[in-house]
Amino acid sequence: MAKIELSFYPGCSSQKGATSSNYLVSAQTMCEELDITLNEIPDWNCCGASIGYGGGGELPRLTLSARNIALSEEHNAGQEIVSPCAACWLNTREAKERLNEDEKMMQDANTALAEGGLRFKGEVNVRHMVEVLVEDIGFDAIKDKVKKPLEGLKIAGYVGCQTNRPFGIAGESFENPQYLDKIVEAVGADSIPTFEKKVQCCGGALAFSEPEKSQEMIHGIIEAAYDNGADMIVTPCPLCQANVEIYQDQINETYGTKFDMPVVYYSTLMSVAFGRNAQDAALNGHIIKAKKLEEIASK
Amino acid sequence: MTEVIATNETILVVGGGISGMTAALEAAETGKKVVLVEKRPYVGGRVTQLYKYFPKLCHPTCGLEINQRRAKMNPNLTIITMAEVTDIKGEAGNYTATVKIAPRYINDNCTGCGDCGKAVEAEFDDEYNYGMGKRKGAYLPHRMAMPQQYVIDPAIIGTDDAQKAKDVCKVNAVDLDMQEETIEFNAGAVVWATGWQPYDANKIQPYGYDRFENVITSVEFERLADPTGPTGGKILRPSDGKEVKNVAFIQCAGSRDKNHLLHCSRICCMASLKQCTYPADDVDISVYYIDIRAIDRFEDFYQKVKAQENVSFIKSKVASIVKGEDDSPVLHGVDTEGYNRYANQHDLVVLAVGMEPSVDKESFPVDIVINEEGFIEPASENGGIFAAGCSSDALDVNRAVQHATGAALRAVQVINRVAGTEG
Amino acid sequence: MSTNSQKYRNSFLKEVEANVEEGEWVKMCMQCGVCAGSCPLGKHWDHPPQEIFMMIRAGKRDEVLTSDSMWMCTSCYNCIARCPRGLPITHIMHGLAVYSKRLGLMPDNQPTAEFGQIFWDNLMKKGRVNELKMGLSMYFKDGFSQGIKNAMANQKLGQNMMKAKRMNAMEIMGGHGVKSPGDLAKIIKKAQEIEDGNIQDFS
Amino acid sequence: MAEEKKMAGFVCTGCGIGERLDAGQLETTATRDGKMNTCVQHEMLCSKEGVQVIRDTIDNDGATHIMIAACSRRAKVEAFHFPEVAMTRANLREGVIWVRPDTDENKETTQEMADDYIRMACAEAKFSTKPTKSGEQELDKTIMVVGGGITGMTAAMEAAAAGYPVHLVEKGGALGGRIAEYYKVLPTRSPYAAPQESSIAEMAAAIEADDKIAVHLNSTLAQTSGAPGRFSVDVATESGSTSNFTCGAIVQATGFTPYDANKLPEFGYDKSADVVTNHELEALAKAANGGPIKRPSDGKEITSVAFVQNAGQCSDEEGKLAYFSGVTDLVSIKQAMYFKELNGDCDTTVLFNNLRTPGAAGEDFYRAGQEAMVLFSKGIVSEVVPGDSLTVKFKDLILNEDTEMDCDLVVLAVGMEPNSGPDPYYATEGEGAPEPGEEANPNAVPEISVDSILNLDYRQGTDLPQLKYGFNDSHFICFPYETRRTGIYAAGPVRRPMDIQQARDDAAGATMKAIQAAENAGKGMAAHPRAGDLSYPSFRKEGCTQCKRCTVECPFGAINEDEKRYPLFNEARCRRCGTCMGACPVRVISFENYSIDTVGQQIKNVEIPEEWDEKPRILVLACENDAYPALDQAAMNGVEINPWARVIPVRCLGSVSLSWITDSLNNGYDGIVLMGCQRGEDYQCHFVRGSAMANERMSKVGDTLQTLNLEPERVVVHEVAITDIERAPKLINDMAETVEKIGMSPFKF
Repeated sequence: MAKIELSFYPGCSSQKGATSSNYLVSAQTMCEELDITLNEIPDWNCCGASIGYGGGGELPRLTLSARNIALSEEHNAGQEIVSPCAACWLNTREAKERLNEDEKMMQDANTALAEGGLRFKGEVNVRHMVEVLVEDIGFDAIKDKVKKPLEGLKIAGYVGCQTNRPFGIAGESFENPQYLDKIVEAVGADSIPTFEKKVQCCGGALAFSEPEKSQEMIHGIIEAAYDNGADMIVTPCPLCQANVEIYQDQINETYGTKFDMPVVYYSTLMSVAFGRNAQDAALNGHIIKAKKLEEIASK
Repeated sequence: MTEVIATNETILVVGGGISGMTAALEAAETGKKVVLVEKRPYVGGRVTQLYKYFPKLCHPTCGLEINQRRAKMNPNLTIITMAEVTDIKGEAGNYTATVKIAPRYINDNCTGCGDCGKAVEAEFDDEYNYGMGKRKGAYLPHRMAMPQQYVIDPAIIGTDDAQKAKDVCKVNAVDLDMQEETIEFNAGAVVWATGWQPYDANKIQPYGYDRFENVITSVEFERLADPTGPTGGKILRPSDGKEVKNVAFIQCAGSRDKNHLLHCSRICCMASLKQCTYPADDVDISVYYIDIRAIDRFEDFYQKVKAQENVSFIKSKVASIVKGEDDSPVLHGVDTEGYNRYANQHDLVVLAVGMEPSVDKESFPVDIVINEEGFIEPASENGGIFAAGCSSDALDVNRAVQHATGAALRAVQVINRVAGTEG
Repeated sequence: MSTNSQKYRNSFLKEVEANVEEGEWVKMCMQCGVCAGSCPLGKHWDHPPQEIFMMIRAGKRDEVLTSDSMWMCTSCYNCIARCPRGLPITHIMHGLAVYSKRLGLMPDNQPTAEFGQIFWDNLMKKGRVNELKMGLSMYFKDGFSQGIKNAMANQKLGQNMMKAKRMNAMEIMGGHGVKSPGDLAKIIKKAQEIEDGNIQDFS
Repeated sequence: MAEEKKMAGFVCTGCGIGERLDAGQLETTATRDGKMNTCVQHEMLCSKEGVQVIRDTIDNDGATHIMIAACSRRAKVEAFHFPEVAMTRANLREGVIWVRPDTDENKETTQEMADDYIRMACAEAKFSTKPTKSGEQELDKTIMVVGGGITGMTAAMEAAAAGYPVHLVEKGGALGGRIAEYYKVLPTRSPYAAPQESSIAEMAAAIEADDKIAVHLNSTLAQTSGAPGRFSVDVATESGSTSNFTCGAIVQATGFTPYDANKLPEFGYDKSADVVTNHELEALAKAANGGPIKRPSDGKEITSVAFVQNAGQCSDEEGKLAYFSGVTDLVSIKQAMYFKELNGDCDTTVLFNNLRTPGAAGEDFYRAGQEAMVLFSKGIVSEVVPGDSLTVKFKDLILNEDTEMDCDLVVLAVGMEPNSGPDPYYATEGEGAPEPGEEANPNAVPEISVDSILNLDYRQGTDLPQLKYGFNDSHFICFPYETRRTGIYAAGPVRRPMDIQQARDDAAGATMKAIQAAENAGKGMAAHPRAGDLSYPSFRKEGCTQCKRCTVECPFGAINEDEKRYPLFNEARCRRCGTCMGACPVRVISFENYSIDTVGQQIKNVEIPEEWDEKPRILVLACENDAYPALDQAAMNGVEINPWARVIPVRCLGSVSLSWITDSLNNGYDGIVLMGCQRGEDYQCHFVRGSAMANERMSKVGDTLQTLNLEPERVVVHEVAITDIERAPKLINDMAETVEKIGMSPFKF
């Protein structure tokens, strides 16, 4: 396998002590195993996420991402930008495309960036971590790396929104993307292709501002996972992971359910399947413990 | 070896559907020599797979019978089936066409008696019925197929089955050694009438054609309604064979959509209105539409269907389909006339799929002007090559025939110039 | 109130084109309603996107700009993925929301609008989001006593997160950030100025 | 001059015929009963060798009449192609062995069936002659085009480009028609984004420069007589002078008239000068001369326009057009774009219900309109209130509210009404026809009497028959140019509402048909659907009673009456359906290969067993276009048909002579089944009225049955479609059951 070197944009939530810090740990483990080198973009800033618009409008928001791209183009020249976070990837890629399409907007963004001595060229590719896995590594190569197949695990692949739309991964459909199922199969577990909520929105940032509305949707996602006999849910998105995992207590209170459904990252699965321990897979970072994974990891 | 006698006063018609047949027959009946090249093993094209025509609700095979009789009677017309034009060189009045002919493994001795079909055991998905139902490895594509000759599926060549077909044939019509051949001949003008194909419904992901058995396409629905179709004309659900009591039509499935076909396919509104008349009166029908494009006298038909008590119209592009109870599709969306949200369950959903021109810009055998939507433009740069029917635009049968008749004239003009009869 | 002279005229549409993100797409809607049907929070919209587009064309400026609907967008991008005319509906909704906020027409106490501002202010402080502070700001946005209530209600969640090391009480002291938040602020301030300067006056 | 008849029979034993039937006996039947001079068997008659046997018999032995007993006449047509002789076919495969079970107990009746079909085909051959040209034919390659608008101009240019001379007759003083009044036209090439200049002036110049095209301006047709290949046309000019020319075929492209908006008081057309029709807007735009379009009332520059779609169209209200005029939504988009071009900052709102902009061009142009900031609102307009500013009241269907808007100008998108002549069948089949049960009113005339356009001197009226709403469209989906006047083809909006591009394509199509009609008239060949047929109707003058039924019943108005009031067949107008033959009460009309005798003798030559044999005979007369192919397909499916049935294909049920029915009954047939195509509004009869005529005639069969003291259920008429593969055999089998119930005919001698 060819060594892959990428300009890495981890995003705020993956920082130490933040909601998806466990994602970063497992992603790094996974990359080690797959011989992917991640060169963090120096001094990166927040992408504005999906809610930044409410305070920042259009150009300031795009400029945030333009700054990250400019930094990457300057310091990690020649390397594609990769982010494990759906919102980070989407905002960065969107900014790149929007600014390239709109000359005036590009000029304005660069006028702003000039205040910090930066210049956006917008030539670099912006990719999601999963794209690298699917397009550059491939399912077969992932399969080959598996030391501890996750046999007997039934895992619902929850893709969510922003990893999937509007850009999508590797030509997959917006309505029925299958790459998570394929990863699940590659690591030796059973996928659930009939999981009908795989692209259902979890509420995203509105889980904070409109908790009832969002939790109604999250309830549906978890319920569908149970209905399909899932042992756990796997997702590629930090916000999806958090929203679907951490509100289960509150949802149980509201709906009288007894949800206790682990929600892990694909990188968690791969780290365990590649033979790494629970710590490297950051299994300790889950509120609802993925016990079956812990068992396999400890074998 | 297939022999074709053709000169630069011959008109080459590519495609033997209703447009190609029309162009070929109109020219031949005006005394011109015509060679018609058809990809399928039979002429007639897609209309042979339709149950009825709108707005008369008459049967396409009725006109097909007339056209086939015209073709059989006319010595000016040569038809080559299972053939594709791979190259065209030259200029108006002097073209050389290269035609690749696939082996039928059955020669002209065939009397259509059907013995080989009975002898062969292997079965295949029946393309005439869009894969619903099976046909034998030696088969007559459909009952009115012209030429009335069987075809042997290449997949059985080299098997015992093929030998059985050969052994049973009393008239020595089975030729298992038949090879693909490539021939060249001259033509003065070319009428391009390769028609259309139903837009690939698998690509319309929100509707789950690839995931839900009870979501079918409009062309498949024609076969279901046809007494000669796979269900004997009963409208049954693919999932469980139950009689359909509640059917939905989704308009613009793949049309008027930048994710699919940018153009309006013109025919789908009328086709769905027509299909509203297929089920019995006690079947509930919902038509989900953006605009009902009933042109000219078709308005009468629209009003007639609107007056049917079992039909309702919902101004809405359906957002998505999910699987409901009993494998019944549930349609989600918003009726935009007044903002009414719905989640409607139906026994069967019919996608009114769009018309995609069967004109492959990439592999087109000669340099002509093809527009963004894939239709051939009426450009003077095209020389002696003229589009007819749905190669030129999304057209209903009547308009396609009208257009093809005009295309025949343009070809005749070239031929007459060549023949020097214009002076 | 819109008068007859504004109804079904281009005045408001032109305003939207000039001042709203991706507003020039509004005229391209063909009222199929696929966006309205695709939105996960659809039932909570008083006016779904396609209807808002029609209202803009009908000149219903006040009704649109005082609406709560645009704030229902979760940025799921379903509408964009499905729109047959390729309208960037998510962005238009964001744009309309921000524009109504800019004009002060936004409904009071709109939670998502408030959260958006809190999020932005939070990220602008150090260039990266401080989740803890942001969460607290969100709890306390409606005053101290409501904040305590909210915090209590989410206490268990917070404890769980701390246990899982996905929330860090120390963040309150500072937390992550870019090296020079001032430089970033200068950049963004400039961007804001440019954006403000582009706004045309239609009042 | 009657040639010596030399009759040769051929019996194929292939496809199982030899196994299932006693071919030797068939041969004997052909020679002994069928009076064939020779008869041979062949194991595969359609093979090269088999065909050669027939060819040799014709070439070497001088056979003039041949009888081929093999498969259906619909099969192996190319192989059995012997135009130099009279040929008949006995259908032993689809007609006998495929519809009868292969069991010993059925062997006898199956053989009887086959023997009968041999006898029938021999009799038919004996009474047929090889069709030849009558000598009436003339080749006149000139095409007359009536109407000098875009459609007619296109037709003229297309015909000339194909090498055919043209007479172009225009009522007005200049070529160009309505388009000459238009500011711009719809785009004709992808990406269909903006209105474009029309090419009408260049076309007019090209026509004037073309020496193949003679233009007659200020001219109308005083009389058109003759037939394809020999039309004679008297042209009258405004000044009163007349001239005459001949032509081979005619294209009628007389266009349309905009709907009269005065009939729409709710939209204030009669009250405000600022409410205009879409046609008037063209003039306003043209008059603006590149500057802003101004208001008619006060000359103010227009800043806002509302387009009211479907004004007076798509309506079931009295006086409004029931149909949609095809192009009026596109036209409004085009005109809204005029304002964007000429009036700068002008608001344009299109109030529509269903926006009908079909096809690739339509959808492209709709998007282009939106790009140009034309506003579209799904709304139904109820009223336009005049005033300094016009108020348009409407229901916004999306916002679900009754609302209104103000604007400077309202454009009513009114529809197109065809410029047709009077419908020859207005009072009998058309819109003035009586309801079922009502007495026909022979004096009914169209409410709005219009001038004739063609002034045909035809027995059945002066102009093209109309389909609906005054349009001269064809009723056939597969055959859009099949009008009921051979050699005369309508094109453009007189045929169907359409836009310019469609009209131009339509002009090309109609011209193609006209050229074809002229060419084939010259060869004596029939037009569609019996294209190429050389047979033609002739009649025995001495037997004719001048009852005029043939001239009245001909669906194509082909038959005139001569000075002595005998029928004048006008062969080139005839479509060879035989309806005249079926109509003739004295049986004097016949075709060479299709006559009272060719069918009558088949009926007579069926062996009718004695009553006590308990073998009934059922005569089936099946339309060769639909019912007969349905039976063929039933045979392919192995559907059983009763062994008592004897099927005779007929050209059209309209050609069925009552004498065949009476003769059959007198000869002892036990039942008769007639199978024709659907009649009525959505008729599927390929000869338009044939099936309906037959039905009318057969309603009188009851009298005959009564006279003979026979049960009425012995004769039935059915509408059969080509898809009635199960039903058609069942109808025959039902008759067998009926006969079993009511007993055998007493008329067996």
